[in-house]
Amino acid sequence: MIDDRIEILATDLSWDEAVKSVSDGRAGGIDVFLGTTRAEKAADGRDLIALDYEAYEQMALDQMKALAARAREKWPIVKIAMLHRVGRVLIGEPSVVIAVSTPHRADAFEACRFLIDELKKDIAIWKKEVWSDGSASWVHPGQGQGARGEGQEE
Amino acid sequence: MIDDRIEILATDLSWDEAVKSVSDGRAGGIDVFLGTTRAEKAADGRDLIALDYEAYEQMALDQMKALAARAREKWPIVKIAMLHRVGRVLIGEPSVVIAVSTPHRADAFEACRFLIDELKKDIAIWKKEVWSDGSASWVHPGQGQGARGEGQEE
Amino acid sequence: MQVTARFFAILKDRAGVAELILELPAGATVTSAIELIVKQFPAIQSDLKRAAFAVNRNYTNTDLVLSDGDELALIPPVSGG
Amino acid sequence: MQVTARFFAILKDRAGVAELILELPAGATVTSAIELIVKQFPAIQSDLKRAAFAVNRNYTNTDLVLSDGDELALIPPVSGG
Repeated sequence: MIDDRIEILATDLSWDEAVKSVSDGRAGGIDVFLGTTRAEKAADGRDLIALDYEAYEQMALDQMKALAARAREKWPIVKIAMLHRVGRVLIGEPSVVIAVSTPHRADAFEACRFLIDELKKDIAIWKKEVWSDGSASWVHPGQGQGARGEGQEE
Repeated sequence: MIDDRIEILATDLSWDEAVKSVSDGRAGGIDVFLGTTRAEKAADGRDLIALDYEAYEQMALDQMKALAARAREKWPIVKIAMLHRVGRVLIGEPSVVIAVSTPHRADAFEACRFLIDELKKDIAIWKKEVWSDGSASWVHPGQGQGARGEGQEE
Repeated sequence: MQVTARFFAILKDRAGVAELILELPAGATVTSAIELIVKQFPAIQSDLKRAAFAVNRNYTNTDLVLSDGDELALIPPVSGG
Repeated sequence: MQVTARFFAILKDRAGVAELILELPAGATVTSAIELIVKQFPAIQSDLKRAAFAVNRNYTNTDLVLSDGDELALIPPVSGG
């Protein structure tokens, strides 16, 4: 039975819970990635104060489950946890937590990296930048908007 | 000021504390690696029940700090936490926790991988396998002993 | 037949609508549904150019013939993570 | 002069000693200290072949001339992580 933990949450993400949920005696290594809101200052002096996340939840959860299944085809994974926030994520707080346990560490690193890279490509989730002057703008990669947060710049 | 958290501990490692200690508004990504004791069964049916870790603590701490400094030369790191256990580490429990925060995620993954790979090479720490029949044997890579735990097989 | 249209992120903001129920003739495709939506919400036209579409929570091309009860989602470029 | 020798892991178990203070002549090297140790603890001889040595918590080669108060550590192949 695959008991991966895949959730979209409106409350603070618990990386502690994520690690516990993938801990397993069959695993020798666990890799955990947290994507966090990075402080930014716009050219005109405004400060980023938060990212607001919105999800098409039913679709995003289906996509995250399919993504976990793809990772399982590529690496000998013991357990996966993928948690994503919706709502406001303040500077320094995590918007996404991915944890992967595997028998050997190389696979944990590779699978975790794959999961966050792919999650950013086509999962139905969007972020909006919220600035200190009250302005806000959606982040849509490639639209020439100022890219902020972990995801846009890589 | 560099306030990396580098410790050798005889008590359970708190990955929660490790993540908190590297969380920072300048970071967009945090990668965390946990090395955990993996269950093993010997050819003669004995079960591994734990790994006992011993450290030359003063030297190992100096080495871990030097290793963190090497990583900082290679990647734009915000903060590092490196925690290593001594004493008995049961199946599924972590013997080492490394957390790295960076502005962009690729650097966090690479730096964290570098730190665990290098830590295993020359830090003055040793593990002993403890088996269900009461036998125990030191793990010394390359000596032809059955390699167990996360570290030996990769 | 009836098809539920859902708007997300910038398309939701531009349209001022999160969800609506379209009345479509049998045989209508994603393209014909979108044309109807654009007539009602011209403000989304430029952003729609970069949007993808999902029917019943799977990405789809615009030739797909819709069925009664389908859920059609307008998906701007994603930015999760 | 006096040099503290420290034993770890398998070398500690084989010698049955964690630490001892050697009395050495001035000019003694790591090699001469090790020879003295092997005479007292022949059980460690085979495992010593794969050991490294540290003086004052830095890896060193065996030519190093020791000083009074130095700490010499016998380091079997490490297996942390």
